[in-house]
Amino acid sequence: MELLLFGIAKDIVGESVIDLSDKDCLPTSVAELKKLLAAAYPDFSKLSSLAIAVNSEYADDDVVLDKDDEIAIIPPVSGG
Amino acid sequence: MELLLFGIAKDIVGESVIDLSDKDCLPTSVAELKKLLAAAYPDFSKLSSLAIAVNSEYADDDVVLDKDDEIAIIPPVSGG
Amino acid sequence: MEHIVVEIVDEIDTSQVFTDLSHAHSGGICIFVGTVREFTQNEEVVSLEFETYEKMALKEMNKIASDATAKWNLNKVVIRHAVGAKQVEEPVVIVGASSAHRDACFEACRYLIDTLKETVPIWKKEIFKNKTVWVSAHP
Amino acid sequence: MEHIVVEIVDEIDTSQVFTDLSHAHSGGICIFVGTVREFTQNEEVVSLEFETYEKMALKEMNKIASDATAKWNLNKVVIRHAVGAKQVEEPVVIVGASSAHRDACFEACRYLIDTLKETVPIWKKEIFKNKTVWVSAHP
Repeated sequence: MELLLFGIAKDIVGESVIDLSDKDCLPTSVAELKKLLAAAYPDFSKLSSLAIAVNSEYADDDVVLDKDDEIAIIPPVSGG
Repeated sequence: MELLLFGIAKDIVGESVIDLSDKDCLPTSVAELKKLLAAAYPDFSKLSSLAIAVNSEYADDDVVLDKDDEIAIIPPVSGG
Repeated sequence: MEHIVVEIVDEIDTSQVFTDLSHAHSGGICIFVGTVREFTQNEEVVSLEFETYEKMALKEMNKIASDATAKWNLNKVVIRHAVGAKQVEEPVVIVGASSAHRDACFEACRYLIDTLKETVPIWKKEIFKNKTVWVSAHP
Repeated sequence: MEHIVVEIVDEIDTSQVFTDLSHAHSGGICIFVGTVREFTQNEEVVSLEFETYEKMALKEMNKIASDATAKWNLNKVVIRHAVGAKQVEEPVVIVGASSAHRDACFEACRYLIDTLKETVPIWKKEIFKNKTVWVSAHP
């Protein structure tokens, strides 16, 4: 399971990808992943919002995660 | 005193300019000019609207006409 | 007003309008282009023909542009109308505004085209296969 | 939908959009261009830098374009966003719609840019003389 990072999320973590494959227990839902991220990177809580995309679609907290999913952390967007 | 004609007004009259200089009594106001036109060209009364411009500005009925004014008949506009 | 461009032209060059409206203090540019439609009320249009009372049209276009800069905080305004024969898909009018934020340029752009259609002495003749019609002439 | 153009590009060619939106059944084309402003809250911007999650951005842009064609009667829709470094006055985004009558293209164009700013995963970094800021990141 890999997490893609963009914008300020990439700056907070200092990487553009986080590899979770070697973790003992992978998050099984978006909610669990968010909790894990909040614990590991307190600066995420300072952002205006934080969304998760699963297979390049916005995903609600109850979406179930599979180890082959493409998961991305979406900090507040600011296109245009 | 010359009247400039455009669009359907030109088609109704069959000319792009009407020369009134040889008339005995020239219209002294926009209202008088409109009466004169209505009498001479009944088809003007069938138009959605008919405005008069004096020196290239829309002119109300009470605007006074001078023999040196540039006067134009403005049928319904349809630019754009 | 140095930042107002008002023109009657034979052909509209659509690529020019961005240069006209570009401004270092603008974050948004809104442009409207009026083009010739192939059908009017289900009748096939062969072409359109525009004529104008140019001196007065330019005065009225300048008034509209000035009024827009008074109503909204705009950096640049363009109003350009074509005359002569125009074929299907050809541009006949282009109006636009640029501003710091997008609300102003959207509202101003709509105002420019709506007011132009009401007040500027330009006349459009629709040429169909079997007849020609001066648009809006009759009720 | 064959009449939807959705792209992420390095440079926006503003002259292309009229060709993209031209349509024989359209009487109106409305276009919005977002450009780099020199000042943000009175601070001088040196440049902007855009990055995107491209695969997802294209999906979201396609959704917005499809939603617009469902809401309004549109003949063509364009959404094109640039990425990379952009200087003052450069275009960063262009959206537009063409329709038979102007109400639809104006409303759709506004919808396209408003929704793009809310949902499309693109991030803008403002580069000032002494700092850089990810726009909207913090409350």
